[in-house]
Amino acid sequence: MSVITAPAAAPTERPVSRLESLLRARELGIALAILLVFGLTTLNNHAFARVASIQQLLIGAALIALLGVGETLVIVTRNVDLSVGSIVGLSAYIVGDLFKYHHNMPVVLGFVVAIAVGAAIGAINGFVTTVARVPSLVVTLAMLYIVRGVDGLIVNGKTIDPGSIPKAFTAVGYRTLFGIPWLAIIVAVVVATAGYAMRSFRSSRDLYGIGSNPDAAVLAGIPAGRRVFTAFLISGSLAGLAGALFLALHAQIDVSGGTGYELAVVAAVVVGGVAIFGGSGTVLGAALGAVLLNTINQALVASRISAFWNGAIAGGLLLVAIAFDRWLSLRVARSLQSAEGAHRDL
Amino acid sequence: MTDQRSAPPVLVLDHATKRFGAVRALEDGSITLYPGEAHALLGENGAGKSTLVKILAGVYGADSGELLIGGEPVTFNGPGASRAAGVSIIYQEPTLFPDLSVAENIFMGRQPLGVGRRIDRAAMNRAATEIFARLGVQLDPSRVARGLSVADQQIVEIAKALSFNAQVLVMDEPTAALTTVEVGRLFEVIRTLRAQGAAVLFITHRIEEAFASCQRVTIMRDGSFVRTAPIEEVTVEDIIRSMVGRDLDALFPKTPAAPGEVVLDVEHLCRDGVFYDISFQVRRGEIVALAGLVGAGRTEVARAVFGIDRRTSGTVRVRGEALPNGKPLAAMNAGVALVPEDRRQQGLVMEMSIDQNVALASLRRLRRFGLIWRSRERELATTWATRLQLRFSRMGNTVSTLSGGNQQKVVLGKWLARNPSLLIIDEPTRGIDVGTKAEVHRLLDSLVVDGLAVLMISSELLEVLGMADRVIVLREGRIAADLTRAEADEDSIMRAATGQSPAAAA
Amino acid sequence: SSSTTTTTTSPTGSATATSVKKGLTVYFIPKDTQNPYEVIADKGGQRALQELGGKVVVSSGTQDTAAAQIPSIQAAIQAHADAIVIAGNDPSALCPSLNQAATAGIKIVAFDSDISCGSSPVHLFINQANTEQIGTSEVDLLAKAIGSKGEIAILSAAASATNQNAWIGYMKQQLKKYPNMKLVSTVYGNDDPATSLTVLQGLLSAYPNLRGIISPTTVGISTAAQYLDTHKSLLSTLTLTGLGLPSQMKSYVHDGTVKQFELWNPDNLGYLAGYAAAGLASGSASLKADSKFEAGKLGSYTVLAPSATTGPSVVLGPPTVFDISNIDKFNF
Amino acid sequence: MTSDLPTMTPVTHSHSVVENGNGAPWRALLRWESALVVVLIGALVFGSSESPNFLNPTNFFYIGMNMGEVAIMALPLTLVIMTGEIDLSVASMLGLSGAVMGYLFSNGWSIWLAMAAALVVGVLGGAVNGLLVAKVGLPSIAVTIGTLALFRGIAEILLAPRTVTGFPSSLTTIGVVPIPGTQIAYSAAIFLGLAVVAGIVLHATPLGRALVAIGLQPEAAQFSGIRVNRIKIWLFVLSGVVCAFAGILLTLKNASVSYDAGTGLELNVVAIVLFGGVSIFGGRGTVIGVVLAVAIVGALQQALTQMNVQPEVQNIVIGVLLLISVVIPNGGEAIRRIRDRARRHA
Ligand SMILES: Nc1ncnc2c1ncn2[C@@H]1O[C@H](COP(=O)(O)OP(=O)(O)OP(=O)(O)O)[C@@H](O)[C@H]1O
Ligand SMILES: Nc1ncnc2c1ncn2[C@@H]1O[C@H](COP(=O)(O)OP(=O)(O)OP(=O)(O)O)[C@@H](O)[C@H]1O
Ligand SMILES: [Mg+2]
Ligand SMILES: [Mg+2]
Repeated sequence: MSVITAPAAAPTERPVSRLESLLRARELGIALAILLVFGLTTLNNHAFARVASIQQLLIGAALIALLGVGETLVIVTRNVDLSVGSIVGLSAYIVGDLFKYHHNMPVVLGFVVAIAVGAAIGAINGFVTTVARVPSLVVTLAMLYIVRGVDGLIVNGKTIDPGSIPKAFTAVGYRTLFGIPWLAIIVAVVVATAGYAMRSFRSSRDLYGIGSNPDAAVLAGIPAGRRVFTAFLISGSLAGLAGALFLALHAQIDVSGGTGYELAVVAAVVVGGVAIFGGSGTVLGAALGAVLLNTINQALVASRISAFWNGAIAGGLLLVAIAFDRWLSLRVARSLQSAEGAHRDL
Repeated sequence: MTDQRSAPPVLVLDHATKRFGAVRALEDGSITLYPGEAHALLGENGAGKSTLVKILAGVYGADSGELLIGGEPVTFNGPGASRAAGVSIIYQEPTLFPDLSVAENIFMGRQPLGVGRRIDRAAMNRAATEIFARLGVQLDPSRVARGLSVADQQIVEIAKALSFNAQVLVMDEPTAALTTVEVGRLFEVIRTLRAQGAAVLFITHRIEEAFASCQRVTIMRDGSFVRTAPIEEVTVEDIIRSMVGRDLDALFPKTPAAPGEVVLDVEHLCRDGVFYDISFQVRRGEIVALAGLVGAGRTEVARAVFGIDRRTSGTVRVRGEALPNGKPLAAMNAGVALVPEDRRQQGLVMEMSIDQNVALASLRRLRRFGLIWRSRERELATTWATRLQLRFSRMGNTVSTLSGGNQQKVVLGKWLARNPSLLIIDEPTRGIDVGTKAEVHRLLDSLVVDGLAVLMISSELLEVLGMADRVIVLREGRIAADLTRAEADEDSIMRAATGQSPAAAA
Repeated sequence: SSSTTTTTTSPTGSATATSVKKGLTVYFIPKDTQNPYEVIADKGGQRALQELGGKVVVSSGTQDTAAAQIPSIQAAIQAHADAIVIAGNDPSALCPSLNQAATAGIKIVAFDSDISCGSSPVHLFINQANTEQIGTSEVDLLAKAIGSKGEIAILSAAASATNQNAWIGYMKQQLKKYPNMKLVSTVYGNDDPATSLTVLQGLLSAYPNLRGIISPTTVGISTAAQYLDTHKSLLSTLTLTGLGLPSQMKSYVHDGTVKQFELWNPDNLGYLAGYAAAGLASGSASLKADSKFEAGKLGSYTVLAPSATTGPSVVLGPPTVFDISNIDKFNF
Repeated sequence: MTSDLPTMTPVTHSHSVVENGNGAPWRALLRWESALVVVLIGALVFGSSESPNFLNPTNFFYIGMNMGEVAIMALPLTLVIMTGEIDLSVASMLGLSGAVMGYLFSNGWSIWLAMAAALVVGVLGGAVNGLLVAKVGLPSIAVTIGTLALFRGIAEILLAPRTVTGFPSSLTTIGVVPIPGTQIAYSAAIFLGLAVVAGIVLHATPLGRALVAIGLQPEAAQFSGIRVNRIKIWLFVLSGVVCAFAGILLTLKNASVSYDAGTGLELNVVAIVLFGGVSIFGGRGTVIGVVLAVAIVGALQQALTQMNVQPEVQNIVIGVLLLISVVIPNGGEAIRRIRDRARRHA
């Protein structure tokens, strides 16, 4: 034979230690960062650790975390959904408007309508992206303009007042169960369900495959179009749900609902360790990313830092968080490689 | 077809054609596969082999022609349909998901399910381990595919194809990146599959592999079927003549070297964790080969010399001038050219046109008044396309439309256009047909005669022995031997590479 | 379009409504087209011009930025409008464009949020209420509710909002009269419910002993009210007041979450601005101090002399304090 | 293959190379830029038919004046996107530059020094982006979402809640008057000048070719001796300094500055670049396309405002145009694919 032969050594795989696999879970880094911010702020201001404050941390992060779930599904497939903020605004207003004129409408119907509105827009996003095979960033940026425009035409300067919205609906925004806000429970259920599904089902693993190597996904017979469409559909639906929760939480809605959420969600997802170019990341990470960013925001106010410093510090911390995560994953990658190297040198 | 078999053919492709715009990739694609046979498909680069494979795979629909499976005419509307019909494919280019685990790569879309239709990871990893055991390799099924060596990637591809238990298994150059032992094991697996009644279509540029593993051989030229014959009835020379349409001269046209002054002088080069204390020289008019096992660090030495990777210590001098650390541009300006190992990732910008790729390393030279002139770019590219006998339809087409061998020629042209004094060439003929291979060797030889210094990295021992004036053997990142052409033979290189004999390491 | 109508002056010295030209075109340029408060004001303006036989064109952008208002000013110039009524998103950034409008003969009126352009273009500011009065009355309202002592905070709109900052300035001045009340923090919710909620929650974490919050912006006060409404335990220690729309605050006043807050009638504000613009365009009103003009159902108004911070201005009237006794009487 | 051997001696007979004339000239008509020209003509015809003042020269001055800063920021962003990166901090850098200029000017610095300092801040801010992307290896979308918050935050610290005015009128007038004897706004002239430079650099110099190569395949670019990281760093610096320059222009045009000048413009700038046919994945696009996109958006906005069309509708129009801009070039391909599939099914 003309090819240089390797000695027929039978190297044994070094088992990956539990600590290592724990470290490899990027969620841990974010969880640590949350605890760090929380701890430092509490040292500064003991009130930060009160039950009420913690409830506020959860409520404040809930909507972005919820949107982060859908965004993760989309980003994992190497796409992005910038229309989520506008969907929140539109669906919240439509539901509010319905309640205004049909005050006795069942609360559940409010949620159904919101989700339907979101699903419809998500379907358009998914359809255009997959059928015309165009970059989703452009499609959803265009949708952002269009949906905001439509929202503006519908709202036309009006505000839905708190009095128009049934108490049974707003209760979802503030009630607690054993001290845990309903809002946080709803989002936690969505995160847990999505997290479980993303690990355990073939169709959701397809999403990772599509984002990891789109060409290979086609060759592997994955119905890439259908999967990406579904990801957008879910992202839109969750954004619709978030719209209903927005209305429940704030008990009022005008044209500004959800403005700027798109970048906040992408920031949370990226901080949460979801690779912006697809293929890897978890919904839990994204949700934790949202909690981290919200904790930072509230910690700044709670630390009695002048309001004018909030933006700069939040931006700086976001950069630090991204860099820290990168450093951590590099370290893990290196430890992985040296383990590998050891076995190759045998 | 001379075969008299009792069983009917499992797959027949008859007079398939495929055009891409004006490119006729396949003129007459015809092949017949019987159960229980291994069938070699041979042909030059660009002969249309991969196109034929992709028609079998359902990736492309044929423009005309007929495909029969089990005697029934079929049309595939996608890769899934082909697979459902019992055809399993190993593509020429790796199709792995870098972010997913090795096991998941193998079972993507068909992961074993447990309770509640959820994926049973343990079962999946077990199944993957079983396949690896059949192939006789050790690979952690739960590690991510990112960072796997080319060889390991190829192993995963093979494992994936095997996992289908298909009745037709098509392998497009599966051995290009494998070691002999791995190739041997693959042949054993093919034998087992045949015994189970599967048909295997095997594409390779190493003709001896066809003889080692196949019963019949089909030869293609210029997109057309040439002939099918039982392997016993043909010789290597027959095959080459059918492929190339003429006789080939001596395989390794080596002109005795007359080494001149030192061009490359590497001293105590070190990159922590990769290689240590590497010192050697390459002179004008000689070819120095870096040999060693896969993973010995040859590519890394080349990368560090060229400045892609930073070195930890040591010096690199080209014609007496020390090269700065980690600056490829400085190396290029000093007259160094690097034809990298992975042409699709590193050698070429796949979505750029042929002429722009040829010109990419020479843009500063093409400048007039600070601007690039398209006409000069075309001229340069045309010159080199002619000299390297490139097969293409239009200069403005992207290089991704070229066959593998022709892509390699574009990389060569891109670097030779700079008129370098030192050419570092990593795996010069990987995936290249015999005809082109001989041409590349001849080209290298003539360049060296004209005074070029060449540092060649090759995993093909025959190539090393045939072409090199000196052979430096690396083992685990250190120089294990520095052999002259006279000293170098299969035995001495292998001993040094594997560290079996202390004498060889001296 | 210079005025050819000679103004007949009534015995009181003010121009009569009959002296206003018919067929005037007035561009109303609100901060953005969706600001609920200004949508009401624009309607008032439309009514005024209807009464006067002219028409109103409402034009602005979707974002409350100066850049989004400039094309509307340009459109007014191109359409040869007679007057512009503008709520400035920025005190100065609009001046160059408004100057061009003034040069083209268009009269300029500012309302809600004033512009400050130095000597040109000259314009009339319709002040919803005396700026100082708003600042001081807010503090007084809160002081009465919390017994003039304890920590208080302000939840404002954007840090760059001119009117908010002017009011906050007077609030700080007025607080000097209450030595036991301490302003511990001013936070900015950017008139966005979500941001307002976040900074409010941070505020409550940072200052557990907070006794009062002033939110001189409709979005801020309703967000805070909703939070208090859903966290009733806070009500025993915390009082909320500020500027709010009665329609938004009605339910909170009824259930006791908010006792008192202030505002003026935005519809009247737009109505007055419409009359002022039409008057200026017809020459029946002027920028001279102490000159008077009629504003339909609102009666007669007197132009105030320029002060150090504002040019010629007219004050709509004192703000209305809303509480359980009167909240149901208002429909804006 | 023929048997004559390749040698080092130059071969002049280039006729053996098959060059078949498939490059039908009508293909050029299908290019995205050609479509943009058609849309531009359509916009102008539409504008003049709906509004008698539209073809008034003053209007062209207005369009130039209104689009100036966004258009100028679009140019470096085009180059950044060509390399496959993105800079979302452009509008914040514009705001920060204005804030620095205003802060220093109000503290007694000469206007020229204050403007120079603003440019220096642009260089520094761009360098922060560039180093984090190229040296630390963080994804640019994440980094620049971070600096979006950071730069705006610093501007807030410097200036909020003040508005600085009183800039010398000799300078501020250039923002609001045309170049004498013409109806061309200064900022429009600057934009066109910069566009010519950017076009030549991108399409006809080694550097431009390098940008394309980086955008298509960074590793291959590196192996060709292109200094990928260095080029990226300098591109971000360029983006920073040009945006700072736009910030100066905006400050002069407004004759005032507050910390939130230009908030939210980043998505407008991105939308224009994408509408101009630049691929978000890098490697594809032209400066001409971006110039045309600026002209179309400017003309349409002006026409719609003059017709007193609600601004919400304008948003919808921009969104729809953006969608069309990606769907049309891919539409033919999509139809071909669908037909192909139907044929294979048949
Ligand atoms: N997508 C495509 N577009 C245009 N031309 C193509 C395309 N795919 C293949 N070709 C052309 O078709 C011909 C056959 O290519 P193919 O890849 O089948 O060759 P091959 O026999 O597999 O060569 P190799 O041994 O180098 O892999 C080549 O000339 C190639 O340039
Ligand atoms: N520890 C490792 N983990 C992952 N990949 C590795 C490791 N070591 C080497 N590789 C990969 O294996 C391939 C070959 O390794 P290397 O370049 O060091 O050796 P080489 O002697 O040049 O081998 P060859 O050129 O035959 O592949 C490279 O692509 C390299 O990235
Ligand atoms: Mg091939
Ligand atoms: Mg190698």
